[in-house]
Amino acid sequence: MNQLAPLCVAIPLVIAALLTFAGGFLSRIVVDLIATLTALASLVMTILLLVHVSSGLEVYWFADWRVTHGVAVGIDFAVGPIGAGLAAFVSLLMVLALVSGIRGLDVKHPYYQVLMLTFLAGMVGFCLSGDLFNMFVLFELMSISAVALVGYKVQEQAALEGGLNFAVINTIGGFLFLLGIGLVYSRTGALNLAQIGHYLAHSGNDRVVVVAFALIASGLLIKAAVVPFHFWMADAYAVALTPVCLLLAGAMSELGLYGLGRIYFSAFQPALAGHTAVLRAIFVSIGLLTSLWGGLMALAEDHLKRLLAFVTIAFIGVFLTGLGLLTADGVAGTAVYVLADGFGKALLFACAGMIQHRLGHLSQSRLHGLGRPLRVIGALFLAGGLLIASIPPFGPFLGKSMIEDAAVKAGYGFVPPFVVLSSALCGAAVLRAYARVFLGWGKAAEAKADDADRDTRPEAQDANDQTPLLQLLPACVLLAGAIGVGVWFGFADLAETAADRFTDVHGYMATVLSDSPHLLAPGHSSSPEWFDWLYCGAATLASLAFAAAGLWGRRYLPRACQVTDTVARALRPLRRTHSGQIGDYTAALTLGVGVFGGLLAITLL
Amino acid sequence: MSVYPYLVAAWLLGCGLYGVITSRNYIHLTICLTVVQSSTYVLLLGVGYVNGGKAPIFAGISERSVVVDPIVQALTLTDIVVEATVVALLLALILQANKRYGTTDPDRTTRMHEE
Amino acid sequence: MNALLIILLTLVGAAGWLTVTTREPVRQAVVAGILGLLLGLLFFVLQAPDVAFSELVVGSAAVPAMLLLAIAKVREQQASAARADDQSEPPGAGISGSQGGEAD
Amino acid sequence: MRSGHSRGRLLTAAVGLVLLVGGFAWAVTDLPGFGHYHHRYGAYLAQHSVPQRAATNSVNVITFDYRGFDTLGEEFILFVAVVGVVVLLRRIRGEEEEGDEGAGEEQPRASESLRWLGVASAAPIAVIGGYVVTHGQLTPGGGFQGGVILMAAITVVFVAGEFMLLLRLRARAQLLEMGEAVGAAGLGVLGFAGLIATGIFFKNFLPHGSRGELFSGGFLFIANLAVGIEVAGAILMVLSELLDQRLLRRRS
Repeated sequence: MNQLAPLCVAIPLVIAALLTFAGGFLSRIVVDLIATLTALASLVMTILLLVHVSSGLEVYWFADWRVTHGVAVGIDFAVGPIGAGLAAFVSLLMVLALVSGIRGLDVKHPYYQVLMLTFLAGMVGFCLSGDLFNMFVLFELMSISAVALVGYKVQEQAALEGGLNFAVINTIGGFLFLLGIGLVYSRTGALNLAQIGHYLAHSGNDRVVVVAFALIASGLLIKAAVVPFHFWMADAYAVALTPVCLLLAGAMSELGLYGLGRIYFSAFQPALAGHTAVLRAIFVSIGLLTSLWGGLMALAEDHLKRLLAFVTIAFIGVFLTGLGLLTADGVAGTAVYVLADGFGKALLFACAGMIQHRLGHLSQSRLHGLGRPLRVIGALFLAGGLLIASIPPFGPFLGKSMIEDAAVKAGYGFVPPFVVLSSALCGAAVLRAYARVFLGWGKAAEAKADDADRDTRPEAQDANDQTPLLQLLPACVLLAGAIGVGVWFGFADLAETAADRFTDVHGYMATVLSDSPHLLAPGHSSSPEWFDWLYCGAATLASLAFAAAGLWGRRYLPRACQVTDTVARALRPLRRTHSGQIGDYTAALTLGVGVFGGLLAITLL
Repeated sequence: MSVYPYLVAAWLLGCGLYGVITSRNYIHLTICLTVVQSSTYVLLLGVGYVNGGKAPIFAGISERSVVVDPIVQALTLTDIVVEATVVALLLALILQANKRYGTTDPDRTTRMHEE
Repeated sequence: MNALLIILLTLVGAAGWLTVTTREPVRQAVVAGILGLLLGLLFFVLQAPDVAFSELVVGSAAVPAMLLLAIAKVREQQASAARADDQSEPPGAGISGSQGGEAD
Repeated sequence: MRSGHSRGRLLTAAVGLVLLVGGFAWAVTDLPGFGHYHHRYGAYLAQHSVPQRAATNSVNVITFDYRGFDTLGEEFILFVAVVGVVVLLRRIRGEEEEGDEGAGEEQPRASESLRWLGVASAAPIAVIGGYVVTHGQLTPGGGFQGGVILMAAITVVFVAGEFMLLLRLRARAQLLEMGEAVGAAGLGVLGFAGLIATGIFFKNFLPHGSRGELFSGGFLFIANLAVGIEVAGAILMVLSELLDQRLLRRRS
């Protein structure tokens, strides 16, 4: 049996504990080094694991408690290519985040590094686990680490409030998840995903199953921050330490969706198989709503990290659209897009961190034109913006075209225009920010202090007129990653095979429960079609056009501006819902879960 | 009557969420979260109860006796640890916020978008 | 389903409501402790002594202790922010917060 | 004081709560009646924990053996929370700690007899805690419950007015934290030991012993001990962090 699966969770945990034990005696740089090496070890192990499982499924039973008399006695890690790939991606981001924090961050060691390592272990474990309750435990491990990391800058009010909102909403999400687990256990008497699936395949669905699915899905969608569960996210992501932002935006939100996919395609799919069309409609509409909402809010936002948080929300919406198609093609597209776009967003957050390091602020109106001397950061930011606008033929383009193809194939021809619109909005928001900050284009707005920016300050004491190489280097790696995913089209085929495995629920059950490997039909290729180039080209051009309109529209197109002003006025109530008040957020969450559960109950029974 | 324990769980869920939504004090809100959490305890343990079952501790009873489900008990134990950690972390955030900004009222936040 | 169980469940439900509607922090922490105690008893009746044990030590001791300490601290912070820091506080308020329900 | 919530929030909440709680209640009424379960998983483990592990408390066996990996995660959640509390309550530049140097002049506030009562009762509580920790595999209890009781023993000493001890403890926060880390690492190391001894992570590698003995159940004893140390350290750490904030302020 391959020992890599438990090790890539256990090693970071034990190292974290040992660092707490001994970290006080070590200097900062040694602790940084140990943490980075640990993350690197996790990266190597997850990559080896990925190579080892290739397109199969590797099951690891902890303490060797296997399936006996049809009962899964222990906890298993069921490692498929998508899970292992996501774990490797998380580890890579963690390595880059830790490296970028070495010089750009004043932190109290060893606590920061300890929290990062436990965060890593929680995320990697969540990707690999095949047990419902174990997923909950690792979900909580990652939430609790993330809360401490988000609230880390205790001298900033926004950080404390962001941390509180994050903690409360995610805790409620965890409880909903747990209530769902209770209902599932009461119905099936099992916690192993494959065993639950096996039971539900025979018993079919009923009220308990549907409500349990609604609760579990809500818990995970809260973590992923889809509308209307997304309010906490902008508050939290805008204030977290930059290296933490890389992970939050690049991976943690996506993990919520991964969890939803994993649980659906192993436990619930057999029971709900007859209702795929309905579920697809529900998930895709939530996804599109989220992507448009995020795009519009990003366009209206002044604070750079908040803007990027809304971009993250918009992309989560697109991911949910892809995953929500509930087909292998959709999953494959989402996998590619998550990877490419994760690199892109992490790159932009890294750039925002460097801007903060050099210029001390994150408000576009305050930074107007101040970025002119920062050529390298500017170039990276521009590249990130273009990637967000899905410029062909790079990573995000490939992922998005695969999602669009899958949507068309599933009979949802209306999806691509919405996705194009959403990327255009996000791209416009980022590119406009680029033009304002780094080129000084557009009218310099009166610098009103944005509340979130009020006590923004550099994250390191010795912030000065140089960008540390250790901050720049990870950003370059991220850029290379985002580009590389798309340049090599063979990646799409790998993703297709992985997605076939991910969605093959019967193969999953057979492998876990009876240990009989399940062979797959060879994967099929899916390189982008001609209309994909068209769509993504349109998205990029529309981004540029929107950005230009935002910059100079008032001067050259006063008539058109009346329209946008009307839209902006209509959006104001929407913006106001982001009040920062936990009561409002919880009320929205309650309504969201209630409506979502109600919809499922009406349509699935 | 046989679903009464689950209805109590539902009731606790509703109570706790109502408290979180209407709270004017972060500490009050934290306690309301523990009420939501107690709903998960009641559900889990209720689900594992067996009529006439004994506690799953075979110290004084025969190995063949009917016992209640031990799994849900192990799950609830984990859940209780989570409660303690969530409360501790939230209180730390609340204390720090109050120390610096002198309020524990969640409605008095800075982020009010009024343009 | 026996009468004891029904009574305890009802009490737990009532204590939950009471905990939420008690808006005065110290009193609320005490009520939360009572809720923890009732849950512990309920778990004993549900044949879960391990869980009951945990709930008693955490829900009705450790968590209320944390809450009372935090409440005392918050009050102190707010009081010292409200008035000048020169006068000393009444003796005894310092440590009693850690003793379950004895705080004022 | 109650008024002031926006009407939108209350309306949203009302509809949401009705749907959510109503939906949940509607679902649970479809569950088989209370007390009428036969879960294969639970039944299997309840029947096999004694013959397979020679321990009488099957909940403890599940917690530390069958589902031991969950417990590893759970212990690290606690561990992270403590690290988080320490981080979030840290003083930042400009807020110098006052009072560490004056530790010696603190006079006990409680009366002499109360103090001694506290110290005297600490010992039996600690004994109970130790018993609960070490007998987890046999009787109700275990590392978690016993750990909290051990913590209580130390707290009793504080409450009785032994400020000296507390302040020294504060000065030795490092020590406490290290103890907690050792407990957390202990469980992980136990997993590794299983890996090295048997080739499988978390697999028991110690003899089972015979039923009812203190050292029965293989490594359950060690696991309970590690968790007991971790929990006692963790909760004490959180309380002393909260308390410490208070004391430093008072003494200034």
